[in-house]
Amino acid sequence: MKKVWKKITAVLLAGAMTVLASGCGNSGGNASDSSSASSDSGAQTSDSGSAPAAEGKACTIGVAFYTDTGFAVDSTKAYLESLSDTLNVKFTYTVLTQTDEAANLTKIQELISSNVDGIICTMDLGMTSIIQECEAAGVYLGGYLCDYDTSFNTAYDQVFKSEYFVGTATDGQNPDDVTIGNTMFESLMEYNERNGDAPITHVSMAIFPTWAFPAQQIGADQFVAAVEAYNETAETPITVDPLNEESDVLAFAPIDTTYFAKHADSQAIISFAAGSAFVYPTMVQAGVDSSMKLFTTGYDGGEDANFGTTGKGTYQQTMVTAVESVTYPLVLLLNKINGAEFSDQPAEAERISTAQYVINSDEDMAQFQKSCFYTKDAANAMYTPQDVLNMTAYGNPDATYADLKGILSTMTIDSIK
Amino acid sequence: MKNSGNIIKKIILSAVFPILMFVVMLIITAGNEKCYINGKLIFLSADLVRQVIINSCMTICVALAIWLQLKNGRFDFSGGASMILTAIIAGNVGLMTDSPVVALLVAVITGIVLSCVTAFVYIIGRLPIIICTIGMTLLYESLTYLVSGGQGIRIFYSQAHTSVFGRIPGVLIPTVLAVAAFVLFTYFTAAGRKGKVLSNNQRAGVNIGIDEKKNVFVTYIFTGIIIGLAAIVYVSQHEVAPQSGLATSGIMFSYIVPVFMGTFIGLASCDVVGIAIAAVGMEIMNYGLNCLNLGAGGWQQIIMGIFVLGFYAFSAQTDRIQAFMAKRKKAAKSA
Amino acid sequence: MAEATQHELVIEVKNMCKNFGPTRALRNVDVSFYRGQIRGLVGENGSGKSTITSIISGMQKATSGEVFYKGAAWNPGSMVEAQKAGISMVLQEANTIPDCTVAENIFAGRFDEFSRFGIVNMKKLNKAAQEILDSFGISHIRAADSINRYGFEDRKLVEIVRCVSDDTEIFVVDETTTALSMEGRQLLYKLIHKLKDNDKSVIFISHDMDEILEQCTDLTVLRDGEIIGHLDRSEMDKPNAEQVIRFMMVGREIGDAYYREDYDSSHGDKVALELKNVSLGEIKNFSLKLHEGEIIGFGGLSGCGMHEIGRIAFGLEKLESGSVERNGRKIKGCFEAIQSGIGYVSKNRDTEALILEGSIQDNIVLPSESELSRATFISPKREKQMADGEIEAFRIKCGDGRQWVNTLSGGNKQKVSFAKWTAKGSDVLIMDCPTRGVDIGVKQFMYGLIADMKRQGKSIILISEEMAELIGMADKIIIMKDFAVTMELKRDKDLSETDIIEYMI
Amino acid sequence: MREKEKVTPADFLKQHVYDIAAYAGLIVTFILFLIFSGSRLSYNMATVLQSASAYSIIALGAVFVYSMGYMDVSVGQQVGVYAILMIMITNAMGGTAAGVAAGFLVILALALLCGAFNGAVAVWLKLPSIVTSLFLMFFFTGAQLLLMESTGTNSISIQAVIKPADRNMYNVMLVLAIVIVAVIVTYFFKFTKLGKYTRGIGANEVTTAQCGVNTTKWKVIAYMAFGVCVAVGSFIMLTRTGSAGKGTGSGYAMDIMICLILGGMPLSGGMKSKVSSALVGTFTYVLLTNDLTTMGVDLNMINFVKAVIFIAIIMVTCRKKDGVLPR
Repeated sequence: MKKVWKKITAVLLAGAMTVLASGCGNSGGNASDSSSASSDSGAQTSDSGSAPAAEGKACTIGVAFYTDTGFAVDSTKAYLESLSDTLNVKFTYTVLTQTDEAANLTKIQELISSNVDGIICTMDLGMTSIIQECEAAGVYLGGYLCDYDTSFNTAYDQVFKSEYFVGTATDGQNPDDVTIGNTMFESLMEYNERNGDAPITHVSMAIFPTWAFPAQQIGADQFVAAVEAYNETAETPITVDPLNEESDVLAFAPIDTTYFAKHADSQAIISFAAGSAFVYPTMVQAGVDSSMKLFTTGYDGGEDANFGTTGKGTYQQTMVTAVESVTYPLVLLLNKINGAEFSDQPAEAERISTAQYVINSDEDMAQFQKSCFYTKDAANAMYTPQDVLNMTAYGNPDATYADLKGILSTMTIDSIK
Repeated sequence: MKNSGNIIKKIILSAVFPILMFVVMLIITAGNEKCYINGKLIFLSADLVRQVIINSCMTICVALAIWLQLKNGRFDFSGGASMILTAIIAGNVGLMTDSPVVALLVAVITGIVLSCVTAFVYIIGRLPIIICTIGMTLLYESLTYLVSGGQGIRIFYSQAHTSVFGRIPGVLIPTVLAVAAFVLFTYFTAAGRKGKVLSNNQRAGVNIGIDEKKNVFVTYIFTGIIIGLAAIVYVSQHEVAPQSGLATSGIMFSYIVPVFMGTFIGLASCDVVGIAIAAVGMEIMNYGLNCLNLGAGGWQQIIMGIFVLGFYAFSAQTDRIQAFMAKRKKAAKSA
Repeated sequence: MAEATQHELVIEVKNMCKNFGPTRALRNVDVSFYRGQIRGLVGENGSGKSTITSIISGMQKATSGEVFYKGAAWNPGSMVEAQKAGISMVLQEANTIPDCTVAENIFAGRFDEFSRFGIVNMKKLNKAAQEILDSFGISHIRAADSINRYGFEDRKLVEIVRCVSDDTEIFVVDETTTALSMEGRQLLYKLIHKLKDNDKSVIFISHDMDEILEQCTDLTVLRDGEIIGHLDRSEMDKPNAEQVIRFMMVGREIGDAYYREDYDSSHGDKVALELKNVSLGEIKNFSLKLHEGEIIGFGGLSGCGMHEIGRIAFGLEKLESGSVERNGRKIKGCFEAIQSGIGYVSKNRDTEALILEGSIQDNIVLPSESELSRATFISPKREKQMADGEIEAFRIKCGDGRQWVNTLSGGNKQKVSFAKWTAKGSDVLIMDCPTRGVDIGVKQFMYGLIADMKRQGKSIILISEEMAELIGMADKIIIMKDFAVTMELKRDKDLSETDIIEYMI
Repeated sequence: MREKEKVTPADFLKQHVYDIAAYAGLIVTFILFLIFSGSRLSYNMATVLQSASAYSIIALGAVFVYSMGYMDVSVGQQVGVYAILMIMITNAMGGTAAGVAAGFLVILALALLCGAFNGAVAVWLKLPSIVTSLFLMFFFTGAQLLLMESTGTNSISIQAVIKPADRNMYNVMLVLAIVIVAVIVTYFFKFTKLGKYTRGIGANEVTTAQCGVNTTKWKVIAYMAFGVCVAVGSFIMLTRTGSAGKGTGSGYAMDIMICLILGGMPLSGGMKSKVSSALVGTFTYVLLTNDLTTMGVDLNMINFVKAVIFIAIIMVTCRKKDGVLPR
């Protein structure tokens, strides 16, 4: 008998633990009284006719990340939390899968269930059904770090024309205006200028499959075109190994060591695919990390140890999207929630390319290390909470959509404070 | 004299598998134009040796950890999760102290601690081992989000001075240690002998006077050592992200094929040798597939699946084959 | 009550009771064991002999009562504890560890004695093991060899070697001799006499009356969990000792409605089951005709091939040549066997015959599901009716049909494995050791049932290690040795066990 | 002779502790669900229903396999491939209803084939059935990748309407689907030879075979029954999003195992297997995940809390009292 009760107590204890743990989560996340705030907002969202207060109503915004860890996630969280008090917003987070629509739909449904008024979603997978959910529940959706290319091309009417979709800030690889190929070429040129005695004359490339990142193939073509244009006049022409469909297209697995045999003469890898996770490890394993250079995108942490002239100097370029670009969907969501609108608000939602931190020298790296992205400290952010409030239509009657769009193009390496 | 002849015969028999693999892959790659760069066959390069050694070492460490438990009658699901969690902890400590040796020590200690926790829950809970270790896998995976701020460990492997145990010749140190720990435990310690007794007749073993709980603990300590060593190799070769949803079992499963093959190949000699040889053979195959650009993606999975099934199906027929051979021998004798 | 007073008391059992669920295995038993004695424990299966020894040696706990060992209260937690304190037991079942060496088998619990810093010195271990083997006079067993190389008998010897050491105070031999040949038995006899001479105590359990009378110095008889009486050597030497003991064991003259009363070995003419020139492994060209209403008994030592015959007749083995036929239909598997009305009560009751982790009902209806099924639907009501009918008919002691089989006593378990086939209505029953580990009441019930079946024209193959059972029940007894038939005996009033034994050994 | 024993409440608790634990888990998660869903309760109920629908249907089918003491690790990849194939076939046939039907028939046939493979090949080759399912897992992982590569996108959508436009209608449809499958599975598991034999195989395969059961045949049938549920479950899952990708279905095999364990299904199979474990376990699992999100538990903590609860529940439901440690 005693044993039986013991067992039952164990189950109840487990239940109690759940409650306790959730308490921890809340207190850790946000100091403001969340329960009253969220229940208020649920009631208020519907009557959008009432006059908005300058600081906006209390509301909750769910943020769905594409991965659960990493610099981008942590610094975005840090930045958003710093905005929480001023904007009167509580943020809750969830993680989406990168390959499973149904799982993502469930995650978004759970977010909606937890009484969010808006969602920032960093993935474009299962979006048609997700937007239907948002429409049904009266929840607004914005994008960040994602080009929503699938939706843009195959479900424009359902997604971009939906009144619940506010638009997305892409991570600089918007297929409409690809610049990454030129950026890579410029970084290569800069490197060769700095290292006139040993310039890079032979490079190879790596990209993710076109179906996932169409911009990368375009970028690669752009890069090849730029090199060809350069070679017409250059004394030391640069050879580019053409993209091998099999070995150079990474199916979201690290490149293979045979890559180096297949590109035996290559001195540098121009990786449009995320290099620190998919290219660099293999370089270290094959022992070519000091003899070859890597030009790539993204920052996972630790790249600075071998960047430029530091360490083995493998990394010569990387590109990062500023976390502050999250203000684009955030401001648009807050406008909707508060029933305000810019005077120049476009009729349909847009996808806007964010300018990138292009880091291709020691100085750039030093500058980057001061950014909100790197330090995960909102005190280093380019825009303060008050700045963000001033971007909204309800917080600042003079604010315009054009200004908001303009802000995205300011987020370059030079603008880091 | 007869004995030494036997050993040589056994070694040759065991070595047949990788040699066969090498020849098969050589023929396939040589016949495929994709595998030539400037007229040179990429399969036959120094890189082959290096890659095969590095990857085999990794495989051997994990396979031994799995096999040690299997051999003692337990299928430990949590090995992968312990390894990943150990890797993250050891990698971070190693990074902080800037010392791979410290990382190695921390890995071994963490491996032992985690294994002991698993053993403790198993013994206290008296749970069926698979269910128990599924639970522990979930727990350890969840902890990967709680240590080092959920960042995992990324740059340990990518710094030449910290990742010495991931490359030649450093990788040989943990591998040799793991093999030594395995051999010491199975063939020399009292606990290993007792474990063998228990795995063959659990109840009789307990009745005779073996303290099963103590034995489980000791076995887990040795497993922990090997898991720690596997973890240091792993973290020296890979970036390790936090895991969830029993994904670590997938990481572990990817090393399980050599275990089964190894024990079969090992019939000709002994299990450690079998596992090592199976690992080498598998890595030769993998390298060949990479040369053919089949090393990743859909085809690799399908080839792997067919390979597993084929090998298993073959090894499951050994009794039939033996019976057939015996019959033939008999027939030959009588004739 | 004649006690040898000159011997020192070593272990004393007082007022002990043991219940297995509803079965009372021991009822207020008082018994004492002395140094320098070989005390035989005799009684029918289920009389409580093994229960006493298993409680003394730590295998299980008594429900109530006390044990005093060397004057102190004795309550061992495990066999290990008992063995360390000097009480060793050799069990009936095989208890060696496969895939290990002989030396490992002998020292499995004592590796630490041969270890330094946890490292075992295998050389020393093997040497010590060989020395012990030599000292027992079984040098043909090599310590470093794998146990798998040795047969059942040698393994049993290894077990004995494992149990007995210098510290052994009490040595329990629980029906071990049935597994041993004459040679092995002689070794064991020598050993227990040596122990006796060294002032140790031996408890000897056996069904072989001759053996008991020859080897034991004292005797205790049990029946239905109670001590019926004690005999000392002088009483055992009396000419009518055997009859006296048997009477004490059974409680009445044997033959009274215990076995079949009739000596009519007639049977139907129709062949119910036929084995035609069957060969499998060691069994070559075996043929058998079982007629309707006939009981054929198979006897022999374990390992003589009679159990295999049972399996073959039920279609469980893939034959090398020959065939099993019933009503002209070839039986190639147990599915066909069951369809044609054959049932099989396996000797491995707990592993083959029953689903222990299942209810009585589950077990009884399992072979009959096809009959119960109406357009895929199996009515729970009809299932219950069938099960309850059998429970009633067999008088299975249980709460209801939902009770799990592993909570039943041995006899009731055996009833369930019978009931499966009566529920199915099988006409041919193959029974392999049907009364093994079954108490006397159930045994009697079973014999009655078998006799009834014969009267109903059902055919039975009765494979048994108990000769009395064969003599008492079978119309024809086939004795096997080394996978071949050595003798066929017709049912006869004057048939005695000694007549049979000579063909078995 | 029959003695009816009196059942005290203590005995009752003792006998049913596993069920009680499983149901207690469901009730606790449900209460938390009611508390934390707040104003969007009805919406959230639909959420739980939708995410549990595919799981519960597949878990119901898995009862047949788990009751034999086997498991199937290939289920996730099967679901993925079936969803993709279904879309491809439907789209190739112009997104018509006939296309949907044809697609479903094809995946049903495939699922049955896989069931037969798991059941029969394992027996023929004398392999543990985990190996054949491991093979199928590898095979379907590869097939899923190759199929998606052939489409050149990371997500393909079905061009037919397979989901009622009205949300309530859809929810009713899901409830109906779960109920119908549950009723059918219960019928076959409790009242026909199939369930009796699979439980028998799980409890003691030798005994069951010696009772005249052709175990190979029934293993194949059990796996095929599971296959039917996988096909239906895949279709239900597809109705939610109307699209599928490389990761569709990933993790299903493990999730379903966890669901069944939470519902009190013994992994060793046998007579204790129950259909209710599938439903209780699935809803406990889905509700728990839902609770943790609506409660705003820190992302990094969610898995930890789940793991602790899982261990607590198995400590109660799976504890073995035996002289030796269970394996």
